Amino acid sequence: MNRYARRLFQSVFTLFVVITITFVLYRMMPNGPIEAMQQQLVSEALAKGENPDMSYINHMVAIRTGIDPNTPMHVAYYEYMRDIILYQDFGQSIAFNAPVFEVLFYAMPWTVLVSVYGILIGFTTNIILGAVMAYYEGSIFDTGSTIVAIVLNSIPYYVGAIVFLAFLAFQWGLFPTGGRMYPDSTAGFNWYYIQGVIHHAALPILSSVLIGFGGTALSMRGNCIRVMGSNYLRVARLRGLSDGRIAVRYVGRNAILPLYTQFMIGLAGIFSGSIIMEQIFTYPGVGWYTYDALVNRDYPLLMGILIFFSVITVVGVLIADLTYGLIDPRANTGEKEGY
Amino acid sequence: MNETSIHSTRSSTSSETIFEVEDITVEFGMDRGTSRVVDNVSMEIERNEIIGIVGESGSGKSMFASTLLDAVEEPGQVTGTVTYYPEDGEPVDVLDLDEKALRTFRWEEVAMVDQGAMDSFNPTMDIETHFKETLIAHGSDVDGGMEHARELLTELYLDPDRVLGAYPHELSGGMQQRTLIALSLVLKPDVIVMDEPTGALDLLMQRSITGLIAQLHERYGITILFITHDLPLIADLADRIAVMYAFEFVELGPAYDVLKHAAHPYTRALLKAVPNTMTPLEEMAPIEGDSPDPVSVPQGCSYHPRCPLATSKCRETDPGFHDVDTARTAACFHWERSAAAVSYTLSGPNEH
Amino acid sequence: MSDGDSSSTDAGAQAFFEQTADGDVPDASWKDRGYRYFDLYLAAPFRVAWSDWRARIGTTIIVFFVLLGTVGVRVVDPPVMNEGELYVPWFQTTEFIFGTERFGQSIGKMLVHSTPAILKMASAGILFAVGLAIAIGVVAGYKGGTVDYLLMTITDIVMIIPGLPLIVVLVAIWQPRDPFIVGAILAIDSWPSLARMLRSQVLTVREENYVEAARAMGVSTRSIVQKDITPQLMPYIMINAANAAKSVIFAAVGLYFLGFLPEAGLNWGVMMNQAYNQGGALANPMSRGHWLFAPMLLLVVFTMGLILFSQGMDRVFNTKIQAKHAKTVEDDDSL
Amino acid sequence: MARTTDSTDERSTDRASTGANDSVVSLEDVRVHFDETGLIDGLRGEDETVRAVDGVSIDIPENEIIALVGESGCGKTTLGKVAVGLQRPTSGTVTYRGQDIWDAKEGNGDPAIPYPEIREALQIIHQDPGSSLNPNRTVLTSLLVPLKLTEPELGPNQREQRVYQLLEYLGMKPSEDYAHRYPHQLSGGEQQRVVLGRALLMSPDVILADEAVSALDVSLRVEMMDLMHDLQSVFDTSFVFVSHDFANARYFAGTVGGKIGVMYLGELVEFGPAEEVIRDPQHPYTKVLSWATPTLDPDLAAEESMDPPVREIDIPDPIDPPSGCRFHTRCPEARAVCETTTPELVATDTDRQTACFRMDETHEYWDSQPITGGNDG
Repeated sequence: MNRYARRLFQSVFTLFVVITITFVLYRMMPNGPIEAMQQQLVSEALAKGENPDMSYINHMVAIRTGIDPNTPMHVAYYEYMRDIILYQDFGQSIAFNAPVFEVLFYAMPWTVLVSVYGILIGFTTNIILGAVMAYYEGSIFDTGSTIVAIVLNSIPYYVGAIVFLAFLAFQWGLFPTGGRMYPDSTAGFNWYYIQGVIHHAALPILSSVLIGFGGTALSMRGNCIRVMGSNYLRVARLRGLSDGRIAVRYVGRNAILPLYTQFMIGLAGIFSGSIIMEQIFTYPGVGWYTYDALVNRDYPLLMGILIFFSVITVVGVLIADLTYGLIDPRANTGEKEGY
Repeated sequence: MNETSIHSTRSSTSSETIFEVEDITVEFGMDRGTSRVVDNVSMEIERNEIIGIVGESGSGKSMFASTLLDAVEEPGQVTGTVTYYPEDGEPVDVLDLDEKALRTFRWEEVAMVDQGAMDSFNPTMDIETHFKETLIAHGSDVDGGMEHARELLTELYLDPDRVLGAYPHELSGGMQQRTLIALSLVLKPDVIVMDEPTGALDLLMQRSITGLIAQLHERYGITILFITHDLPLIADLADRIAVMYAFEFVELGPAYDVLKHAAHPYTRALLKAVPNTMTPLEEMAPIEGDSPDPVSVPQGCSYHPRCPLATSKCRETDPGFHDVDTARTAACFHWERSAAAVSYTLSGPNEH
Repeated sequence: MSDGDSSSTDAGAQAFFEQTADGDVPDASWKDRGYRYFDLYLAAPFRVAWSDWRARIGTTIIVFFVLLGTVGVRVVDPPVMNEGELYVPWFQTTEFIFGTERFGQSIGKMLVHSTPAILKMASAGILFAVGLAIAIGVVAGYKGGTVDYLLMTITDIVMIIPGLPLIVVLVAIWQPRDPFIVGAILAIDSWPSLARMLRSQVLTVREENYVEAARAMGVSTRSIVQKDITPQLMPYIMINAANAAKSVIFAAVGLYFLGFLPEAGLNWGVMMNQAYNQGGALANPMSRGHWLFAPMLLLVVFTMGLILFSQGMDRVFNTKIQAKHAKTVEDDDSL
Repeated sequence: MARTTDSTDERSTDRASTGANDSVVSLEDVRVHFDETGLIDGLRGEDETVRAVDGVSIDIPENEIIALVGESGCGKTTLGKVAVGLQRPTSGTVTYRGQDIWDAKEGNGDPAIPYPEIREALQIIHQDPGSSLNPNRTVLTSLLVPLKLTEPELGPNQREQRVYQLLEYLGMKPSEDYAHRYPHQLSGGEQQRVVLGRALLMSPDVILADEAVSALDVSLRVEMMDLMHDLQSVFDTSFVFVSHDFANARYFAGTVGGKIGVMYLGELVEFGPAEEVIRDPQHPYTKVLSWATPTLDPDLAAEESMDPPVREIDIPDPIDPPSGCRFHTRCPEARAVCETTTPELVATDTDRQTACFRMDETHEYWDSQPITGGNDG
């Protein structure tokens, strides 16, 4: 119970810190967004030959950003926290002229779709590959796979994405070059729509699979070899257990366990990666909005995205932590390294 | 050469052989040469005896034990024959068993408890599942088997409910060791091979476990092969003692005789060098010299560089076994003179 | 520690050495001694690392890129417009092995002159991430208690905060152009895992018997940290330095490629960005793709070098920490 | 309640010593409690304090050998580390030739003996020789460390000479070859010799030998202990020899007329000359340890019972040690009074002390009800 309470507390605290960081970056940084806008307005006024009127400028800033620079910092901080926590109010997106929460909320399922499938497929293939490599340890297959894994591990996912997009989409036209569904499809439970979704998501998912590909397989291989050399495996064989049981209940479980938390953290990595990925594939998920927000200096949206990704990561790590105790009996005794 | 076979050491006609080991050699290929960790060893193990195998670490005793279950791991190469004589039925050539037969043979006929008890259980599985999966794997009656397991645990001074429901890491070393002994007995095997089963434990726990082993031996009539570097540990446990030096046996015989009137100079030196509570302190002395390397065992008698009795004959010829009496044999040309050359006392004159 | 206050029992030791100090053993020369230290601290670890093919290839690749970024830029002229035909494909002519881009500039030359920025970012990232990790990890591990708790809480939080979005936010606010600063910002999420690792290593090593023995002998804490603890941490630091460099380069190229980072001078990411935005390389992979693929190829080779290096080091030091002295140790596992 | 030594007159009876005043190191009512309570445990009011050592007083005289014996977790190693100043006691004092070690370290008052000198005088040898040597250093560099500290005026070549001489004395020939080896290139016995040599180069007054021979093969132990004895006579060193093995303790302490102290759950339960403690154990726990030590002689072994003379095989949790006499949960002789009252360590002979009511023929113990049961794990 201790562990759970501690982890829960830590997660909440982390989110609190993240929100605070966004506030600090947003409001208090020298040359931060607010100050930059103020300066811009001042120079605009000066350029027009007018005497800059600070109260007018602050008013303008307040209109554009929803933030009144005259509010004392601690009050502003309190209001910022309150709005986010109580009302899920991340402010108003400047570029889209809509509440940030709404923009992100509608984009979220697409990002989740791509990321979750990406990591599920990636992890499964990696683990199987790693286990097979370990089984044939020292063979040509093992050496070959090791080299392939290292090469794949060296390819940044966006490089993979670019190559896929260039050839599979642009050159050969096997996949769409952007978007997330057929433009002429109607949303709903119909095959054409679903087909479109799958067709559009295929390349982003394939590229997500590349994130951390190879590395996991090598870890799995190492873990398997370690377990296979353990004394309890020798005893299990002496006890006459079937190969199947040894493979699943002994090697499999004990080798996958250490990768479990890595999986959850990997999930967070894939979500983050969607910033670049969705941009390349023009796939309008949460990550895709990042670039627009950046170009348009849409700070409320940018901060919202950071908070959004943090929530996902924190929840992922928390789930990993809490469920780890269920699958590894040793986790509950003594404070082990969570990750 | 008055060489005789070690086979002639059967102490009485009434006993019958359960294991017959002939010319077993275990080799490992290494970069700097072939490492022969068991060197052409033969012996017979009798039904229902406790035989202690004593030797320094790295003398090949664990490897020898593994051959009885054909459990020498790659890249070890085993040659020779190991024949197992079941209570009823045809003799079994252990090294020739196919995978399926070997799977049945292990644990049903011969079980093994080795030194790494702390690492003998799957860390992510509770103890009960270990027992159950073993029973299921051998097609035994699970309910009856678990009942037997509970009895065994109770006899080993463990609380069955607590132990069965626990995960390995929740048990202390001594508890894991005892649980492993219970697990090895759950299929009622005829033979148990115990390789340093008390190695990492406290003295009190060691001694308690050897006591428990003796009790289990009596109750279930199991043949026990007890392997250790700690000679005193088996002094009152074993019926017979085999002493191993440099990858082969140098002396074999009834425990009492081997301890009281050791024939091989190495056994005598070992008895002198082992710290214990009864030997007069001034009688204890270390063995001079170092144990040989498995890649380059000395020519002739492997003990000759350290032996006070060594002659040119010892340096050139492997002594082979010499009968000391009907039940005992020693691999030494000069065993008759060993008592005079290496003296030892097991307990002080003013004892009890 | 003067002779005067030595306790009476020192006499025994003195007597011992006087009694045995008769034989004249030839003096080991300073040269010998120097060689021995060189052997211990530089040659032996290097020899060990060199024994692994991964580390060998990785080191070669890294050295190649370092030379490319330092010597290469002096040897190879900067690219100029119209030095060749437009869009010469790669591997077609000997003059333009990597082809040319839309203004006829040599992509090969562009690649060479893109490398220094990458190296600067990578080294800044390493310096920042590893420096911070060492400071936090070692202090937390050695001090323990509340300091440890606080530092590790911070580390955990930073570890959980998603790196890329945070980097994007920071970049958006600061608009950094100096490659060193970019490198440092991009490494902002690379230090926590190393800090944690170093902390647990310090905790382990601190409890090692030989460290306790050194404390018992009254060896100073500084000397213990320097001679007993740090050598054990070096492999971790080196492995993580390579990993930090890898993630910084990954992020930098990706962000420059998509235009998240303000353009400042040439680097692989900027080249990709130009190829993508101005050259339409993505839509015409056969005719113009080389402009985009050439920097990608270098990126992949360089990261592969870093990964091979870190994996090689990992293998060498984790599995054979014992076999420090490669020359005299038999190769007992030929894996 | 744990045994306390609040009055000074009690101390005279319950401290384990030869009675002489020439002790190098003195421990006075030393307690070491490890606080394993986590933050949340603390909030929930759970106390997880391990009482590793609980109220032990002991004197280590010049040139003496004291063996501390007991099961794992009985606090013998912790007590040893307190004695050589590597573990700070939670309460109680440790003095080196009259100077409080921890006062000297922290510069409290004006230490009569400076801390570096104390530090030099107290050394340690660990159980596992493999981890006692820095794997990155050769034998030579490891052995130069103490020489640089103790003999700063020596030139580098002279120091090396000394290392070679020492290695030769330790039986590691050719010494120049051994000097340039790394720890993993040595056998366990050789590693332990280097460790012993390193400790001796400090010319210490007390060496804590923590299970120093337990990791070695049985047949090598006597040799190692003989070497330690030889060096003791050369260097005039006292040894605190920590072991779980009665036979080793007997050989190490007994051959040179040393003492054995038996520890149980943080307390010293018996103390006396090695041979006497072995031959005639007084405390029931010592008798148990004596039983547990296998006898080599089959004639004597045959007389012994195979059943352990304890009511419980497993040692109780040191976090929550039993009340009264801590051994009462396992003691075959335990009676009702043992559950509530703690026996003091009292002199039973000229130089022997035992903490058991059975030593006192008039104690209420004899009228108390015997405790039975247990032995169920």
